[in-house]
Amino acid sequence: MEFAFDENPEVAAAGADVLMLDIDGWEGPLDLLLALARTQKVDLREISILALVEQYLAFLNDAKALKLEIAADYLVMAAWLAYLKSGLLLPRDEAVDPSPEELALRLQLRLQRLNAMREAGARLVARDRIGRDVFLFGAPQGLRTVRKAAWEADLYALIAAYGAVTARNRPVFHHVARRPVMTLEAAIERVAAMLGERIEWRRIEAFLPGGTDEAYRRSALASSFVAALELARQGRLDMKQDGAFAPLFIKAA
Amino acid sequence: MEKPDSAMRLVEAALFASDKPMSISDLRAHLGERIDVATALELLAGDYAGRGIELVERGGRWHFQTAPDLAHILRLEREEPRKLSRAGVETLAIIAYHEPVSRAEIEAIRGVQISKGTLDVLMEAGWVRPAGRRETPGRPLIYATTPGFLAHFGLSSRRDLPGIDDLRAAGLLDPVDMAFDALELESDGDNA
Amino acid sequence: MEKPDSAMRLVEAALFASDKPMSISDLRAHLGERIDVATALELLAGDYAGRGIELVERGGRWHFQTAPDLAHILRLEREEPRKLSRAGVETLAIIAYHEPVSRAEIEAIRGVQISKGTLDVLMEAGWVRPAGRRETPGRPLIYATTPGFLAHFGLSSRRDLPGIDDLRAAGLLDPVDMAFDALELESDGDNA
Repeated sequence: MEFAFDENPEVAAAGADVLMLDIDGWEGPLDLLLALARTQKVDLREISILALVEQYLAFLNDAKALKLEIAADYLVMAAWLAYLKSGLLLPRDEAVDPSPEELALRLQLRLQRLNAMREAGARLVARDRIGRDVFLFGAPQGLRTVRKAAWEADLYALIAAYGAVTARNRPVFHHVARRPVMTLEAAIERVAAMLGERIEWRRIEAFLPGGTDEAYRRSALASSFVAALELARQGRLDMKQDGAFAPLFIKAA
Repeated sequence: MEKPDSAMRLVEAALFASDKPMSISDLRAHLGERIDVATALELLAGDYAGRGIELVERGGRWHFQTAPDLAHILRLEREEPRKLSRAGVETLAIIAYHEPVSRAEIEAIRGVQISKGTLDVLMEAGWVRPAGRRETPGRPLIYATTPGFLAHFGLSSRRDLPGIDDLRAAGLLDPVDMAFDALELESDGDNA
Repeated sequence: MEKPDSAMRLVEAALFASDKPMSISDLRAHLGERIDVATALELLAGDYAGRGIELVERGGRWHFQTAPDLAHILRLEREEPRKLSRAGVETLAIIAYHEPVSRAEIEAIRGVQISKGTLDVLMEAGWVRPAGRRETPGRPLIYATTPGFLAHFGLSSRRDLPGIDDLRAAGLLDPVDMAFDALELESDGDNA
């Protein structure tokens, strides 16, 4: 494909052969080389690398004559190009790798690529651009999505929460239920009265009150036993038991 | 759509691009004196009648705007379900059981302070409303539930709320892990 | 103008009201899933063809804009909305035609280092964005263009980039090494 070469402003200003000597006008040696290549007015694939090298070196020479400060990378490029030129002119040395032809071709490829992008950029910025060629609606009201929280809670959560609050903060009362017991005093009185003047042995259970309340019976048994011990201490009754856990007998002393 | 003539196209584009309404003389100054702006405006207004956007005139100035019946699409409200925090649920429950109740009373019942956001959320949800002031020193604001509260929770009246005895029977007054709960409550009270 | 159906009116109004281009899914999210957005867009684009404003698609997003042929009348001053330096233009072109591309790759094509600020300007304009890292040694950041780039330069997609097919066919988007190897192969083939 052919690329139409834009008139490079720097080159155009200085005419076809004489380049304006302004290093700052070029962004580095490659940029300058591309400008020089374009003065050959041929497809970049057809450019003469030798002519390009001549032009570049002549350009730097002129710049030097005008005592311009020349940036180091321009001089590095000049040295490299001088080397390339000598390689292209001298008989081919097979030992040298890469070959001067390869280097020249690579330079040419680089210039083609830079040129392609330069032209693509120019075509890009020349398109119908928003705010310059085409315009958007001047007064958009804007679309807004207002996110509103839809709060969720269910009745169970509500009731359970109230229960939790109530349980947490309700004053706590400790009720101790009254349990049926026979006090020691009652037991002493009862055992003493029932014992009377009996002189035959009787099991202690015979002294307990009737009724079906097991808890009360156990309490009465415990109290009556202690009462019996107390009455025995006072010498008012005698106790006997044949062995551990055997029935306990009492009688009046 | 019919093909508009060039005056119409220019007026259409100029009004569209302008960030403020334009009068006939604005348009003429912009587009040139030879353009029949008035006729173009009239034709355009006819073209756009009934569309999603309309060309309207206000006080001698013309502009495009979205059709008034579509105004609702400009501001779309989207509901996002969000779970009420535990502090929120408790506060709501206390208000429901004790209404009308002041903030200080809620805190006394809860045993934990409530953050400002908690009541705001309940009001935003439409479940709680300020219900006047208590005629006590400081005249604190008191809160009550709304009909929306009853509707949301499927209650026909507040009397439908289970009483303390019902709660006890349901085991909801059992002081399970009370210390742990209290800790949790305080921390989520901050986020309510 | 024919009377548009309600889907068309909604899409038309939404695109007018929106302050940025909208994709089909943006429109659907805003207008509801039941609206046939794609058909409405197609019909609207047809309605507006040839008018002073037109409906265009840029990178999957739609917006209304003034017709390009009216540019000379609408623009009051010919100044570019964002005056790009030559380096900026070239860098933008390289990113657009080669994306995704690393800074080193841009520098290799341009033959100079990218000065600080060149990429910043392009990113600030909303035309270029970092697009991850290349999984090569050093994991360099790579850059790509944005939907905003397509919209600004009036491109429906990157395939619309001026001359991109020709450039690709000519191998001018391939790295120098690759192009060189291809040439070597070609000449080897000739000799064989």
